Amino acid sequence: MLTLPALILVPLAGSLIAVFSARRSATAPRVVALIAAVAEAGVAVAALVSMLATSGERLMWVSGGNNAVATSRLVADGLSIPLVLLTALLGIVAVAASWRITDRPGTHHALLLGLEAAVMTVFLAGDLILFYVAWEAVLIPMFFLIGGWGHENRRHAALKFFIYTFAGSVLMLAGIIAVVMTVRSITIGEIGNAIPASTQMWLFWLLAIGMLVKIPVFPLHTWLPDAHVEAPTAGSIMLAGVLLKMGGYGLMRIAIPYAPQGFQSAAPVMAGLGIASIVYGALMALAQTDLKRLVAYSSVAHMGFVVLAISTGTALGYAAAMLGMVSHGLVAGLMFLLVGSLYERTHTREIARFGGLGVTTPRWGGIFVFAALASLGLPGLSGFPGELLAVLEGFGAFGWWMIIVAFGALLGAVYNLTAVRRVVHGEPSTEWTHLSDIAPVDLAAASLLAIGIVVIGVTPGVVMRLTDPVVTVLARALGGGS
Amino acid sequence: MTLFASNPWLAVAVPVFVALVVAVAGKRLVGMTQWFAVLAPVTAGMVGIAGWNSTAGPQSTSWLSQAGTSIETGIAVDGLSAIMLIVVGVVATMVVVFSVGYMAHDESRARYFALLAIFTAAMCLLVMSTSLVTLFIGWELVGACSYLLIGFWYRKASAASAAMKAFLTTRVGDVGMLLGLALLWKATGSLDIAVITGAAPGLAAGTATLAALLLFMGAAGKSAQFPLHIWLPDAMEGPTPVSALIHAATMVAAGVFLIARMWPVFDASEAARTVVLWIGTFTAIFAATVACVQTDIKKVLAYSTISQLGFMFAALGAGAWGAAMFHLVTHAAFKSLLFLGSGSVIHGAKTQDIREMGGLARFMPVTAATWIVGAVALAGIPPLSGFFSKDAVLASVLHASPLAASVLFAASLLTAFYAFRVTSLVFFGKGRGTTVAHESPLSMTAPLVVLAVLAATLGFMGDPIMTALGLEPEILSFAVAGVSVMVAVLGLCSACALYVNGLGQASRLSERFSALHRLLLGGWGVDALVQRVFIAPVIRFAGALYVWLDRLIIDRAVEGVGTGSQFIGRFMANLQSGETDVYASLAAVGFIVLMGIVLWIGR
Amino acid sequence: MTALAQLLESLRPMLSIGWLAAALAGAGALAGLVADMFDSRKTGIALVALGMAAATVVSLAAALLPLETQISGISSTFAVVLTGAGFAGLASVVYFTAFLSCASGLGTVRENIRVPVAALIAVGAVAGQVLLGADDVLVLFVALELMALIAYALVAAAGTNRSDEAAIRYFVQGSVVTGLAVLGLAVLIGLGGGVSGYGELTAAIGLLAPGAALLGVVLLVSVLAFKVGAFPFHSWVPDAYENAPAGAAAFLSSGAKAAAIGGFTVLFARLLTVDPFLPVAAAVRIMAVASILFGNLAALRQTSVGRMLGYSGIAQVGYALIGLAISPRDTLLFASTYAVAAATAFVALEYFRLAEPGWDGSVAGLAGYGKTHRIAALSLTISLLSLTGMPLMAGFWGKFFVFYAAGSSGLLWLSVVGLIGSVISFGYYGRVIRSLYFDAASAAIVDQDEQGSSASLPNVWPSALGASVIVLTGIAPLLWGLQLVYALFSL
Amino acid sequence: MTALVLCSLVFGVGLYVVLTRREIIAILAGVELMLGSANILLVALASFAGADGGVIGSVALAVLVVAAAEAAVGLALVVSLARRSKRSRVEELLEVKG
Repeated sequence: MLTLPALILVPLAGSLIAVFSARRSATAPRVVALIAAVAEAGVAVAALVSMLATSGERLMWVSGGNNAVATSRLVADGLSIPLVLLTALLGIVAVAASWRITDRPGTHHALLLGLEAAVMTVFLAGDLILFYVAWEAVLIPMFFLIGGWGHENRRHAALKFFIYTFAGSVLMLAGIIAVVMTVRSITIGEIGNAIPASTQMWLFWLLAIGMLVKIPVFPLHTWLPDAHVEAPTAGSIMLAGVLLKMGGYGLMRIAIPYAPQGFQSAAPVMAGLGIASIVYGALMALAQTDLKRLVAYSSVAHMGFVVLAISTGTALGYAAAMLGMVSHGLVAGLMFLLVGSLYERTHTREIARFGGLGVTTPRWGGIFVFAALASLGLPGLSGFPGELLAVLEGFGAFGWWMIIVAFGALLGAVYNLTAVRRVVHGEPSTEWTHLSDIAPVDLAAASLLAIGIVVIGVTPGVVMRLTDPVVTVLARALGGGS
Repeated sequence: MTLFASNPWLAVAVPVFVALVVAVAGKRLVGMTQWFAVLAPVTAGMVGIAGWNSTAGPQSTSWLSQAGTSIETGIAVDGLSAIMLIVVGVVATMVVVFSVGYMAHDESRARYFALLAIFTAAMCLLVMSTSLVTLFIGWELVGACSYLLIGFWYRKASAASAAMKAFLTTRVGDVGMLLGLALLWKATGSLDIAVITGAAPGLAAGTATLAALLLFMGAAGKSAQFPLHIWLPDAMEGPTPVSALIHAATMVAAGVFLIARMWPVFDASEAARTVVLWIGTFTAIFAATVACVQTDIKKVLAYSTISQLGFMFAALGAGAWGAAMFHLVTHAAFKSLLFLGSGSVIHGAKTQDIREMGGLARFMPVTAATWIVGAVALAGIPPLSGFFSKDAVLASVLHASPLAASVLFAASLLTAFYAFRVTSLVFFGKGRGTTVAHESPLSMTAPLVVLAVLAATLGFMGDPIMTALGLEPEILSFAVAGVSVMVAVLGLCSACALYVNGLGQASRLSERFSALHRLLLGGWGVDALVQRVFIAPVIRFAGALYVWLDRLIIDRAVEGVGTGSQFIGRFMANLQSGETDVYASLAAVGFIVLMGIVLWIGR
Repeated sequence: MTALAQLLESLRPMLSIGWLAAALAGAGALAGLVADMFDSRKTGIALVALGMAAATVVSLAAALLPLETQISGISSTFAVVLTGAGFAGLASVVYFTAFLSCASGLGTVRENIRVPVAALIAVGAVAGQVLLGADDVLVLFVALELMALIAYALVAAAGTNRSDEAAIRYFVQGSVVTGLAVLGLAVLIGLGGGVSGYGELTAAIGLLAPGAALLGVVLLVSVLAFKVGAFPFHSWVPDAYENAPAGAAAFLSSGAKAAAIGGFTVLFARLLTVDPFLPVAAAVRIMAVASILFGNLAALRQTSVGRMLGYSGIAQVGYALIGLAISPRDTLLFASTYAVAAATAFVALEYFRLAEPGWDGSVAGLAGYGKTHRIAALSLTISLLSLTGMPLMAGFWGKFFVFYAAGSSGLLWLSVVGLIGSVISFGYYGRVIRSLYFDAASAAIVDQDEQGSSASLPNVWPSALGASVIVLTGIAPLLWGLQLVYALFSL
Repeated sequence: MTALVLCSLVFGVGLYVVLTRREIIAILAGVELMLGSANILLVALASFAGADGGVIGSVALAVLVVAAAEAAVGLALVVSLARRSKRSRVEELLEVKG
């Protein structure tokens, strides 16, 4: 299956070409990047098609070398493919969002594509070493994107982002070491010697902590608002859209399968963290005066639903987590695209300085309202199915704690609508009477995301059909199948 | 007809298509597409009529499934949904036609008609669904449409705030309903309505009560029952036809529909029914008192709607869901008539304040005549529709709880009073306004006439409705009817007596009881209380949490690890004093320490 | 005569595989010195560098040839293959760092002694090879001392007040340590019955009083700890790295240190395998933890890049010490990856020193070089990421295998300490990268840049070469299997 | 036994000098004393244990050579320091620290 290595190589090649094309002209890199991103999306669709066509549950590619133990392998199954498609889509959006970058465009787009390649590798990695390598490799381009193209406080934010998430993931590496030395295989899912239950108790947390930081859950989240606010628009889109998903993916792919008993004893705590994140993220979003910070905190709340869904350990819970992640990728991507597009024209993110943008920039306002409705989990849009399933399954697993979740869902509506109320509605502020509406490139990117949001919202079954085989297996392994 | 009977999904699909067309066609073509928009409610109505007696099975499909567990979505038309579809179809048709005139000068008309069509689709989805998931989707979507339509004139800060308030307040109920769904999912393993209602009698008492109450929470939010009613008066910031459609006839009645739909669950819990009965009863009398003093014509109608919905809930609580549905139908007719009438009045008089109106009957004869039909129907005076349905409600409540029934009689008195207070002030007496009113165009008056006919005659539809719902027809209870008519006439007469000569007497009265007046005017202070007890503290709490916990503790701790390490690092680096002799001895000391460690470990 | 024969015999492992490399290195150094006599300094340095390059290639070939028979995968336990040939890989790294160091041009060394310094580096590299191949405490001692004398000279070669001071202090401390070394030799050889080969000593130690044997061994361990710069024998490291000419520090911090680590590792693997010495291994672990914590924390607030790299070098040695008593092979692997990265970093600093005469050596002073000196800045960044242990860089594999070895031996906590140390380390490595790329150059520097742009720029290719090696060896194992890690760095 | 006493004495003197004297040159002398004492110890221990004289001889010789080389390098450094910055005492060497 050469599509799998192609998923990594296409953006990498684009990345190299983008660097060198910058010598030709300042606009060449973005064209290169767009072509690469679209080609990447094409490859991702090809992977999807070949997976559906062969009706196989997974695609696999093993790198050269005859020693099966030591080779790298790429695997794509129902957990990977939706996230791969999401990454490819957001890759295009991110390129569009950085269309008008003038500062070192070649390097910028190269880093963006490099980031895409690294994230793809995370989702496709078939062995633990490659997984970890890609997991960490993601940090490098992101660090440079935040630090090189970010806003006022980017220097601090870049370092904080790097060190904080690095701290989480080195503990994961310790966990991976513990796994490999026990099961004596680096191939993901190949568990020779079972890990003793007593080991699993701490091993699960060791593996999970890096993922929980990445997601992030309360109280490990404080790197996120800083990184999001300071990152350039494309960086924020990739950060919220795909990087956070690595955490949820890692939990389902690595932490839980390797330490199922550890997970079962940890599940209530993890669910508690998820629930706390839902409410806390929403409350924090409510308290923000900076629009981008608000969106950043809303990510904490949304990913809280994902953590809650994973904690149930059921098939529907896993599906809810996947839906939640795909949805959040689309919605947060759209939100950051909009906020970035606004910032580009106004050079401020202060909510109080806006108002009445529905009048001055009706298209932007309309899409923002749409995004806010999607973000608050309106049925018919992508956020709803994941949240619904999370609550349904969460109720089965954790009972009346879901009251708090419901309260969080309510708060979700509060902060989203407050934002609409203060930014889009009301009398237009005199400061922005001549503001131009959203740029065509951004509009096109936003439409792409909006279509995705509606499609997933109306027919979440399409995602779940992909995830069904692997989720069935994973949930059965936890005893939560059927 | 068979097309509609066998393809009920058209009721959803056609409005969605209409909405897309209207939206895509945009501002320039709205002159044409606004008429095209009528197609949406007409289809809904046709599906309802076609499905009245049809027994076509449900059309369901798997919405999502994983590892063999599947959540189905499906739609079907039965008696209950047919009634709702017809109500939605008829009222929405009238509202769309009315809006062509009413909104003629608004430049965002395309958005308006598109939203109306989407609303129709969502409402049809809500009433036709065979699964609680689909129902909930429709439920939330009508809420979203309501949000967007209340905030249609979003430049107005009050409209924007009202929209948000409406959405959030109903969302409080919705999250309760979501929990109800979760509970039922856990208890029955399905969200299919037929499965749940089938399993309802076998549910544990506690589960049934909790499930019923949680569903009622959703219903109370949508149907503006105390204490979740606070959004409805504010919702009058939206265009008046919207109020007629969404906030009088259809969406707010969805709560009643939900309980009727899930009746077996409520049937399984006596406790839940009692709660519904008393919340409904209290809401009926409470909202009626408030309606008596409002000066904004739409606010009066809003509180009136809350009160009438309270009547319906009381009937539900009393176990007579048929009566509740009957009242829902008649109420939809006469209340949408009154709302559209008020729209016509506002259109003509350019104000909403009834103190600035007066004597409008002379300038707006059609509006006045149809309004009076609506008011009489609302007051419950025979032979207009309100009399029959209210009689059914009162009879059933009397049967369940005489105390509640007596409260409802008092509410009926107040209903007649405020209905004719408004009628007197607006249409009779001397003109107090500044502008010269004029009658509205045909596209506005024609719907009024149609609705007036319905409001007058629907009372005789009681038996067919009951039959369609699969219930025994009600027999008119003369004792109840007698008392009911008596209190209605009493209310009517006192209102006319008090207001026929303008505001003089009434203002003297309100000065004498100024405290009470202020209390009533402010809706018994519920709004302020909610603001002070729930909303403001949450926002303050969020702000404090951000400053103290997020920034000062968590983030400071994170940064503290960094600065702390740097501090330690500085200290450690300062150990490098640069003294050569110290360095030299450090080598020897290091050896001694190492030797000590080795000996200590090896001891 | 028997003694001499014995001595030669003990040198045999080295001679058997490495004589050619050493001879080539020596020949290069000699040729360079001859050229220097004719005042052609550039040729002289080029000749020395050429000798280093040849030695690198030869020892790499020696390392790679028996590849097929000596690999073992990750899933089996990491076997120890400690023949003389096993060190050819690390020896090639030592030569490679010496090559980078000479190839940088040594522009920060006073011009008249540039070629002799290069020759010293070459001799140092040979001494490093001897250190690695040593199978005898006396050989170890002589090689260490030779390396030390060269190191003192290299530190002083900058010819500044500060470098004099650093060199003197290093020297005084080193002399005390030499005293310790001789004491250790006296105890072991004297009491052990006059044998000095590792094999014979191991046998003889069994006959010694345990206390005396421990004393001798701990003395030797202290000496080696000083040579590699582990806490608490570290005080010379920051002074020396900061004040030596950056080009010379490139070898001092990498090849010299890697060789010392190699010697240390061999000593442990050959000599300390018997039970009574288990406490020594435990003590080394404590030293490892202390070095990691001290080095990383003390580096956090350094303003000078060289000094920061010095402290970070202390921490890096800590990682090596983790593996020391557990898995010699992984320790050597780590030493190799560390050496390449450290050499690359200092070579890049050497470039900045020459290209930007106004640079004060501070982290903040690097601001804006990411734009003006793209290749050197990128090389420095890559080397720092490698030192952090980021994947895609060689340094990741070094740390990963050491930590894995610790974990497999039931010392996962030690790995966790090391990993946390790596996180802290980005606090200072990251600051350098931040300066390079995220900070705007100050006006003064921009001015100088404009002035200096006409002058010919120093060599940037050595740092680029080092960085390429780091990245290629960092990525290749992902494509062609993890055994390649060993193939590339040690055998 | 006498050799051990002698060795300890010389070593003690050397250590004392290194730790107390402030002139760099004197410290160097102290270090040389320590090295010498270690050499004495080597020879003494060897004879005590009845070791092979050949190896001991070559070891002692090697140590002497190393000590000589070290003294040469040390003196060179001291001279260089004195020439360049006119410093000869340890308390003058406090520029590099932290």
